[in-house]
Amino acid sequence: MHIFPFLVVVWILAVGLYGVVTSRHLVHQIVCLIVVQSSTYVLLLAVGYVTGAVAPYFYDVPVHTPAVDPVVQALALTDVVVEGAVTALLLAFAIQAHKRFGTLDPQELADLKG
Amino acid sequence: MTGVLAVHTAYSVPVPLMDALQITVLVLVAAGATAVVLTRQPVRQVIVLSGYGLLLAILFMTFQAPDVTLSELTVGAVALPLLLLLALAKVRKKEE
Amino acid sequence: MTPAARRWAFLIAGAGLVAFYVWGLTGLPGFGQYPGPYGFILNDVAVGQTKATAVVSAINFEYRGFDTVGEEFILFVAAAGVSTVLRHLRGERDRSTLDEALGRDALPTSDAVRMVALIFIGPTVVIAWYLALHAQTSPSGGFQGGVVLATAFILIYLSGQFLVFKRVSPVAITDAVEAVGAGGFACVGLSAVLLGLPYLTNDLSLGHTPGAIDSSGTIALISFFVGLEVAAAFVLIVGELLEQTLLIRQEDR
Amino acid sequence: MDQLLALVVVIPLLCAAGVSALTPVFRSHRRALDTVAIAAAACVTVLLVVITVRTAHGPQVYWFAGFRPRHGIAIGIDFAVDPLSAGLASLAALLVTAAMIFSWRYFERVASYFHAMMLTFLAGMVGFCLTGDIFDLFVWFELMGVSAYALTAYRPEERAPIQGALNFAITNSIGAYLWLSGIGLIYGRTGALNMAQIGQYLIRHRNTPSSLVVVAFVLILMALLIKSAIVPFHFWLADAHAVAPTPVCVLFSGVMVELGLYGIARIYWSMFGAGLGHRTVIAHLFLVLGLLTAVVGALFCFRERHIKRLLAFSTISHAGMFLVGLSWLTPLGLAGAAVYVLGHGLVKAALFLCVGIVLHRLRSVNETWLHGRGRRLPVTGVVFTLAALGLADLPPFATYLGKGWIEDTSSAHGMTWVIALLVVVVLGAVFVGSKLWHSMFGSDDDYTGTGKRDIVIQIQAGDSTTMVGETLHNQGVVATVRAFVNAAHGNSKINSIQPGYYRMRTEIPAANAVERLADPNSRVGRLVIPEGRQLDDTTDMKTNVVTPGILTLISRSTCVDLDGDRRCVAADDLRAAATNSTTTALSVPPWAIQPVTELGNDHRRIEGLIAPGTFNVDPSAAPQDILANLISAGAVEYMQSGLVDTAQNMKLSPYDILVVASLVQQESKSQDFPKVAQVIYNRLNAHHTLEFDSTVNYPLDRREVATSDADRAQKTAWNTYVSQGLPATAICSPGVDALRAAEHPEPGDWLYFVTIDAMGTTLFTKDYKQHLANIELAKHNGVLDSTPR
Repeated sequence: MHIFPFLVVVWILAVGLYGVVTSRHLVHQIVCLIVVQSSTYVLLLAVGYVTGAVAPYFYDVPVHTPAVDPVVQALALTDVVVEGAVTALLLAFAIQAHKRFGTLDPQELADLKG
Repeated sequence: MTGVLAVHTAYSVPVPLMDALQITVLVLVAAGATAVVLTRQPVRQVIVLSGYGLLLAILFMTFQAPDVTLSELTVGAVALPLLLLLALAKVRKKEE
Repeated sequence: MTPAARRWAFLIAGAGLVAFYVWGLTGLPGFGQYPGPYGFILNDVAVGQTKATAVVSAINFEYRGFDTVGEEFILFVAAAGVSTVLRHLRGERDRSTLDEALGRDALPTSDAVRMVALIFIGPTVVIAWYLALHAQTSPSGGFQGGVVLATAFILIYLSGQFLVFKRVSPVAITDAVEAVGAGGFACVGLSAVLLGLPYLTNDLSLGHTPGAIDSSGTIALISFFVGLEVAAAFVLIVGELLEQTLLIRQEDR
Repeated sequence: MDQLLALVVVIPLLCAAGVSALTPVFRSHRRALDTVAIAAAACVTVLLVVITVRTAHGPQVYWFAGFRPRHGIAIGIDFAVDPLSAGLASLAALLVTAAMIFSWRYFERVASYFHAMMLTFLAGMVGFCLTGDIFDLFVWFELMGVSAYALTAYRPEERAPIQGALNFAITNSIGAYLWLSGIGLIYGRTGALNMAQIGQYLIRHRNTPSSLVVVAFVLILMALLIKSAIVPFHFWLADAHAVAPTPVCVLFSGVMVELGLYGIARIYWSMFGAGLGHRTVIAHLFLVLGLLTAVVGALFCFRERHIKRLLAFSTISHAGMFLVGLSWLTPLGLAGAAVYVLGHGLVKAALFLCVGIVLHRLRSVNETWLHGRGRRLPVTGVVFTLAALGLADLPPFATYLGKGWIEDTSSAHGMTWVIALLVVVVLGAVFVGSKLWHSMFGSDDDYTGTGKRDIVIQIQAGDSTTMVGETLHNQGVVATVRAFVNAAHGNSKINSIQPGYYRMRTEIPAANAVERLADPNSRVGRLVIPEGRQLDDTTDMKTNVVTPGILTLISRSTCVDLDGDRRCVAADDLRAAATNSTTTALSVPPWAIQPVTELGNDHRRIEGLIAPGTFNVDPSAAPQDILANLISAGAVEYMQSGLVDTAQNMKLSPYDILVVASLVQQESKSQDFPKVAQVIYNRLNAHHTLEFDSTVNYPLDRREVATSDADRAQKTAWNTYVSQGLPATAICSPGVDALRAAEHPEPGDWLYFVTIDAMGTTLFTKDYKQHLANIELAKHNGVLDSTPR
């Protein structure tokens, strides 16, 4: 349990990058990019975790109860928004690319760009 | 009453049990990521992605991050797949 | 490079990256051993300083509120970018004139789906605002609320079909709401500057009881604006994509 | 505490939100929009210059929301500003102001989104320069990035920008995620996000595992190297920079790339410098990467013909030089690089703007265009010359000063060979300058010879000569847009070019390209469908003349001869697509779906759905798409003629009217269409069989022939002797007149008609006896070639 969550982080990152590099379909590539980004949430939340601690909400627990790190959670939240924004923009590009080039294969796109 | 979405229940779960839960979900998440990447058929991939989002949400819950869980559910498991499906619908309409 | 060569090049480079990354991760304290101090200090002082019981919201909207300003504008500019990229092009024509003439707008939806969607619109809006307005007390906030609110509009699409969706969320108004959301947040921060305080200083009454609905000053207000911004941006993006999917087609003549 | 520090980010953000909220107002007041944006950018520039001057007395720190550090631990976000960061931010703001002023004339029409995106881009750059927090740095990095992706694709109607933006966005996003991983690592150990505090931590905790620090540093470094297009991460830059609108290029080359390098300096000096160690390794890494980039960029310059790509590669080359300056990790090297960046930013901006002015003038004055135009823009010429000299690092420009410092630092380190390499880069820059001068103010840059290979290009409706030139240039047909426009102005035929598809040849002289466009033989994909044609070929039984059917016409129109290889879409493939594709795939209009489906797998089910007229068919499209496009064009045609509404009034389906029109078309001459239509409706109402020979001949692919009794007894889906009512489908593509007649028949009670003379006089009657008399008359005149009713 010591390092296992971090190994999962590396695995997700590596698998996602593999997908991005080998993808033959833009939408598939964008989804792989989402996977790459998801590794960062897992990393952030894993480094801020404290064994046996509560979530950082002090409504029905007293203020000095040991709680996990709230900062990484705030960072991960920001990260999720960024992910949504970038994905939307990339999808718009993909739709437009399909209209202009008639294909979604990244390699064909590179050949066709003219 | 902390509102409908407060998630403090994990507090009372004994540590070793928590460990076991986290390990299980972590393994599932790793497998989920692999499945997303290896699903090459785009529409099917979006559905797998939605499932992966759900797994991540559960993982974040075990990491005591209910706020991120909620975001991941709304964005990762619902909103993003919706956007992806719309884009695919547009692209497929022309391909047929 | 051929796909096979790419794959091999990646596998070699990737293996190197993985080994390198794992080597770095071995320098972390073990899982569950977060050493602090940043988060621990905030856990200790945030409730007292801001009267918000949800420390994550206090960080997002106050301690690190400036990050969130940037984040809102990332969403803002992404929505603007989607509109720009997908705007009508030469040679494209709206299908809606044809479809309206035929008494059919876009894809028909089954009655069952319509009923369910219709029933869910109300509760969705309520939940959305509940989430957006309880940032300071529970694991929620403008961001989650905003996305859920946008879902309500998608339900309108499912129940009343696309042209109704366009009617209740015309681009100009959605744009304006989005700008008010993002700009409103920036203005709340600016109000502190006008009072001679640093930007984003919480200059409203904090209330006395942590966790009460009127506690925590600007946090709730900012959360409201974030909710507006996120919902509008998302409606705008979904609207553009729907329009692409349902209305625009290419003309060959 | 200096409130100006918050304002320089908040002002552009608020203005961006403002112009977006007031889009409808600004739509009619374009100049007000420009003014607001320019004023905002100029205001930020002034404020930043003031800040820069103030930092001369020492760095300034601004804590947002007033959260000062507690016991040396930051709990909020700060702006930590020194002369370098403030100076660079000023440069960014200055260039944005210049770009906005330039856009005043550059875009003829521009939505307010452009201004909003430029302003958020500015805010992103300023925030990136000033912040003292590693995650905040990431946020502004992303805002800068997302604005830049959107701006790159600002002209989505062209192909290259989309491809460039995609490449740019995906590469930079991966960089951003690596960065975030680096933040995760460093935060997991130090528990801090404030860069100065992390630096302190690393100094105080010498036992921090070096693996973690090294990996975090490298991950963040990679993101910044991608942003600054350092080899091997340079490939995205030329694509993106070459295709973005000129005002945006100014920012990309002038400051965004340099911000990446600034980021490296910032994270090195504020966070890792002291704690990381490995000083010589890092210095050598930077040196090697920098030199490699400088040389690779210069080499690409020699190869490149596209003006903006040329400038982009020159930027890559210079980015390498800046990295060389950084690589000494000393204040003098850094100062040299900073001055160099400032000089380069201004020079490159001037060059891009000159190129933009020339391209712009070309576009707007091409009606009165004359040779020697370069000489007609004397100011541009002078500025351009000066800027090109500056790019070559000649005195008295700041680039000279900056490079001099870098060289001094290098010789101080005993590596004079570095200077030799830098000389190569200077030579490269001189080459860039002369080449630019040559192509913009010198003689035409044009291909010679007979070209390489045949391709098909598309001219869109409404394309100006320049846009045609751009299409040709993008497809590699002509060497420069200008050469084409030049040649076009010497050839009046250019005005007669129609939208459609043309067979062209790559790498041919521009004059040749104009000739080819004007030559009707180059036109491909042009399809003319006459009225009254049916899908299949028909044979006149008397003369044995074969009339080509619509499918054959389509097939012929798709034939293209590419390098001696003749390719066509076969009529049989079209027939197969018509038989087997789904109604959705064929874009069958909803009112025709039922009859089309009922006929089953017979290609004739789409008869009549393709309207007569002139079309452009993409020769490379799939058979099914060709049909779908024609059918949907037909549906629009029919819709516009009011078919659907009329049908509703007549209580008929639109499809029935179409069928009636096709019968009218085949049975009579146009002056009698309205009467014949009325006869059909009358017979239908009286439950008479229609008894039209055309419906017997239709499935037999014959025409103009008296049918035999055997044929008439044959039951087919169309034969109106055997079955009551209308045939299963239309029997041809009816013309506008026939359709109008079917929609608006001439009132009357006739049930019979017969043509009685060679002039086409047709007599209509309700009375069968009268009809028989009319037939006799026709026989007498010898015009009866088909049994009348």
